[in-house]
Amino acid sequence: MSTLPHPNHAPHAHSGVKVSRIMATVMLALTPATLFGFTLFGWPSILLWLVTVGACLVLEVACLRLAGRGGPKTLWDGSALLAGWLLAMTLPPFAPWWIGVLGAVATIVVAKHAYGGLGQNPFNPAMVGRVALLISFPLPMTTWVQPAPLFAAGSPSLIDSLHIIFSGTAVPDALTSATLLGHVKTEATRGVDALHAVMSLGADGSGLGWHAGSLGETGSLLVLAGGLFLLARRIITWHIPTSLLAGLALPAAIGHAVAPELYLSAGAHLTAGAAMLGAFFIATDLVTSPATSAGRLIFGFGCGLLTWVIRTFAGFPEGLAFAVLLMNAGVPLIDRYTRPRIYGHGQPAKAG
Amino acid sequence: MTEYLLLLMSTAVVNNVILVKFLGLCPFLGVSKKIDAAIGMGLATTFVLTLASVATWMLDHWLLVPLDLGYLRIVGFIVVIAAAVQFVEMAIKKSSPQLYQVLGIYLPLITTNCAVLGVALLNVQNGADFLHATLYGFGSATGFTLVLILFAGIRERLALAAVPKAFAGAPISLITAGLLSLAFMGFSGLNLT
Amino acid sequence: MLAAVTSLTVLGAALGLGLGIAARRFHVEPEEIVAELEALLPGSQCGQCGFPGCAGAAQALADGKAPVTLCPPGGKSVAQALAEKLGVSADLSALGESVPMFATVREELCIGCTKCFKACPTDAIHGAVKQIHAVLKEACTGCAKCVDSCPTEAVGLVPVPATLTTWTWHKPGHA
Amino acid sequence: MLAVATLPAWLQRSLIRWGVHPDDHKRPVADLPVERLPLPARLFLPLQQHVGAPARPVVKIGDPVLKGQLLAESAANISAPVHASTSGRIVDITTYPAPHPSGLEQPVMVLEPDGEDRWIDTSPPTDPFSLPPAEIGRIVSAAGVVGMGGATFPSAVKLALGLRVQVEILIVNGGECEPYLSCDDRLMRDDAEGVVDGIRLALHAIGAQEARVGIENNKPEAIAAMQQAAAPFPEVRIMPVPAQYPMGSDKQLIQVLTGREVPFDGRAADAGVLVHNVGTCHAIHQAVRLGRPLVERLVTVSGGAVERPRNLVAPIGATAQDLFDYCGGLASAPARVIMGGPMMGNPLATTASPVIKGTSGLLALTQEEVGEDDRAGPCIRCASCVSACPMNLLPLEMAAHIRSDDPDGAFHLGLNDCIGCGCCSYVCPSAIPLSHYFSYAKGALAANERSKLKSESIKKLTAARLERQEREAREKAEAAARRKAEREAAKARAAAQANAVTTKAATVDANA
Repeated sequence: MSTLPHPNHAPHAHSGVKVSRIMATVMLALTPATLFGFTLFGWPSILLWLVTVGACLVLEVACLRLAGRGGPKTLWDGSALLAGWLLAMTLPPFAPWWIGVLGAVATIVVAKHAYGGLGQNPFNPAMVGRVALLISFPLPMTTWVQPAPLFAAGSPSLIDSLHIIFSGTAVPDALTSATLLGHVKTEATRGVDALHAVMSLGADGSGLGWHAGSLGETGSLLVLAGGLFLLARRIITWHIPTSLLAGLALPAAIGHAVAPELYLSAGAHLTAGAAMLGAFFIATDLVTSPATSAGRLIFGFGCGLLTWVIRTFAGFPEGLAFAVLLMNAGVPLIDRYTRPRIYGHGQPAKAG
Repeated sequence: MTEYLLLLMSTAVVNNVILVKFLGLCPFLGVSKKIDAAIGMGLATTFVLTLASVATWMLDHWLLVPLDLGYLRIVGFIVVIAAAVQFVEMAIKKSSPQLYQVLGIYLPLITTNCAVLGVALLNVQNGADFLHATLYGFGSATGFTLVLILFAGIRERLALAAVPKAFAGAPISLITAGLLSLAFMGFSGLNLT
Repeated sequence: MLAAVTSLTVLGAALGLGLGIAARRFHVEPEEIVAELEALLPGSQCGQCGFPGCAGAAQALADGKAPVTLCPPGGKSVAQALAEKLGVSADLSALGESVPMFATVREELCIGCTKCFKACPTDAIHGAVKQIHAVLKEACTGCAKCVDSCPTEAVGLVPVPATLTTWTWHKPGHA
Repeated sequence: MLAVATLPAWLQRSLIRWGVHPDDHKRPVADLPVERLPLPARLFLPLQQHVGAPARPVVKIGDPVLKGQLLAESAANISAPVHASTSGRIVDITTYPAPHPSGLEQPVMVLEPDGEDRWIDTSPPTDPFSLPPAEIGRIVSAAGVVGMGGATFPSAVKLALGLRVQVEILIVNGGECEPYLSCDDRLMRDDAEGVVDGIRLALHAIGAQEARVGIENNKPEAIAAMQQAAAPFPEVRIMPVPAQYPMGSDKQLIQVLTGREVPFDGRAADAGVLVHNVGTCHAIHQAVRLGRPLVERLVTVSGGAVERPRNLVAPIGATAQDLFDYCGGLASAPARVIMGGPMMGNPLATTASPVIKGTSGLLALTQEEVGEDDRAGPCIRCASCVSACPMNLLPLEMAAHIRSDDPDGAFHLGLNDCIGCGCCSYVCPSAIPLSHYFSYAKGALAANERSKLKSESIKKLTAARLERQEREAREKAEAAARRKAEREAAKARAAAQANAVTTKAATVDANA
């Protein structure tokens, strides 16, 4: 006869899936697109990525210490690393170092730890970081460069790159360029219609990524592949990516069919900007998206639609970050009004 | 027609009364703890704001302007708005005790809701005609309601979150309001023409 | 000047008249909140809250002079019900994890004086003069009135022991 | 709605949108032959092994008893009798640790076996199908049969209900979806005829036309044996269902086999069905055909810490320690010892607790099997729990309310619909003990309910006391008034007499 340890409640088994494993899988899925971006934009992009991710990790440790939860386990759940990574994927690759650091402050300190850390934040941390930067520092946040591959002639060397990122040396004029969406927007203000604007940029199969943009923008196809990998591993469900892309493509297709000189085609919208990154990696952020399937469909569609509206009509060339934040704000409401019907009930449970 | 729709969109979203004009912040922070209360408050405010826009427009155009009493505008508007709110409160108390219980002490708050007076004064400033003034009031109120309900949803969730002590309560609500405002800046420069 | 005074006066008078009429038309009887509150209280008139009986406590609650956590025998459930009725958020942490208690009589000390018997607001103590008293667990609210009345300190409060039917899991993380 | 089990197998899996797939750990134990536990030195028979009122003892300390003899009788409408698991002597009626996580004690009878294992005289009916249905129920009731899947609801009460409300379909639960457990599997393989006979008797007892036996498709041998045994009886349909936890939960099995849902405020009978476990059907067969009450059962003894895991036939009242000892003892210190399966089973406070009628398994699990005992992390709202929940609840929201001391909020989200299957905790990547939260909140709400009931009854008592005091005061006042009145009357009489005297005198005076 033996007396047993303090009773634990059932179940006495676990699937083995852990937060750190989920985060690691997402990072694995992000790797190909990131590496592609690195080769495309060379040393400056690598340095900026390192600065951004590093700042996020340092701030995460500091915040956890302040909150008295400084155990190694909470740091290595990987959420800070992933948030920093996603933020870095949306920055102009030649942006100065302080962009990365300030973005990390907004992401980790304001958007995440002010709310109590992992799981408590209503807004997507990486997108808070990006939007805060975009509004505060419009110029460096919209200075894009042409692809300047590692080791190619004319690309900045490691030393040049250190200067660009850390001592504010201006990006060589020869390298600056515009993204597709930014170009169309500026041309529209000069009275050039969308069709000609696209042609003047010489968009040559932009899906392949050989054009100006952020790391996440140029590697759209690889981001898509990474997203499909996440779907296959059941880290994310199909609802948000599908509905987001539909919400973006449907109005774009209709607009383009009605007035091609005013509206970009659906294909351009889907491959340009952060559409793919947003659909598979940002809007699908578990913490800030709805918990129900129906809610996820509404959320994704709203993100896509608002992205199209902001891209097309508002002052900013890229609206995905705003769209995601706007829909984040609606998540509690969406969750509340899409509660599934409980077994044995005629109607969903009454609001609590 | 399109013009009026655009006016509605613009007042509700682009120039949101709370997040862009920073009017009506007291009910925004005061009545946003529960979604149900926020919905009630939003509806009541919508009603009062529309009514007040109409009433103040009439007061301004039919009394103050003809008699050249522009300097009495603020006093006159406050009187009319206060009376309208009192009236609405009594009517709700009688017709819907449940709604009255939900809104409770918040109904009188509408009287001091600066959004109501602010919108009425903005109407004068913009030189709006009757229909524009009405739509401006209604659109602003819709934007107020939208943001109030969104904010209430987030706050209901925050009530269950492990917010650090230093940020719990008002601080985190203000940070959230700031982030919400940041998100709404995406609409800035929205030009539907 | 005259125009301004006149117009504001007329405006004020007209609106005031309108409101006056509306107040008549929409008149609502004030709710019988005190009676409703009293119905929620245990009604044992034990006086532990410091007010004269449950009616006094209800009056104090309605006047906002007492917190909803005023009733020790009522515990959490009564506090919650009161908070709901009054539309306030109850700070239940003030109550703490008060365990339900009941009175017991230590037979070796009891002299059968019937003082506790008379003090009990719920007739939970049984017995007779010069007999040892016993406590009916089901009827005891743990109000402690009997404890104070006993001349030999034979009456004490003990926590209600858990049984297989009343045992529940503890809150996770609060073992 | 659609009965998923009637569709082709390949469709079934994709149509079931709830549940989880834990490693089933059923083999090799399920393939080993059943062994019989030798009689232990003492048996501890709890008076309450069922839902309802505890049984009332009918024997005294020191009485000799035979196997199957009635020890304690059913004490209420919902109750069940307890019988002697072997022949011997009652040596004590006392309290003893219950098979319950609290380790609290409960009343038991202690039986010392004499080793002869001699049955009491039994007289089973020759043709039970000629008996009226209610009579079958009476036999089952007298045999002390309760739900053997773990619910332990008195079976006869269910049969009577089924007869009363015209149930159409008898659902027989052979799901056995809990990992490790294989006692029902073994029972169906070893005595399919007995199980099918029990099913037919139950059908007769409730007057239903059809029985559907749901068996998870990870038990092909059991399915084959049952199909063979049921072949002559078209009213008994064997229906393989996908192996998906919690398929063995009543509500889910009903949904899969019939497409019906049990209403949240009702019982299975309200959906026109009745559910019995295969073990219960076997017990009904034993009670009716052989006249044997429920005194022993099949128990799966398994888990990584058990030296020689296997299925045992154990007498009710043998201790968990007896069973582990027979299985070679515990190889290593177990992380948890569980009665039932790993998903829903209760941890035992001590291995001294006895096997009762609802004990399907005894598991001694190692830390490796249980998974790391991580401290719970924060919820990342991944909603894995939402997609796993077979009741369509939002476990993450419910737990958040409970954590913030708002069990009522969880109640409004459907806490009472939670069947406690543990799927949410099983999948949670942050290791949040969701089921534990729900058990805690259900307990807290029940305690609230109890205290409300108590305060209501106390209110009545107080009112009665006040009334009594008033009455006493009134009576006292009345008595006082009466006395006063009497005094007054007396005084008046006296005065009248005096008056009369004076009057007389006056008259006399006048006359004079």
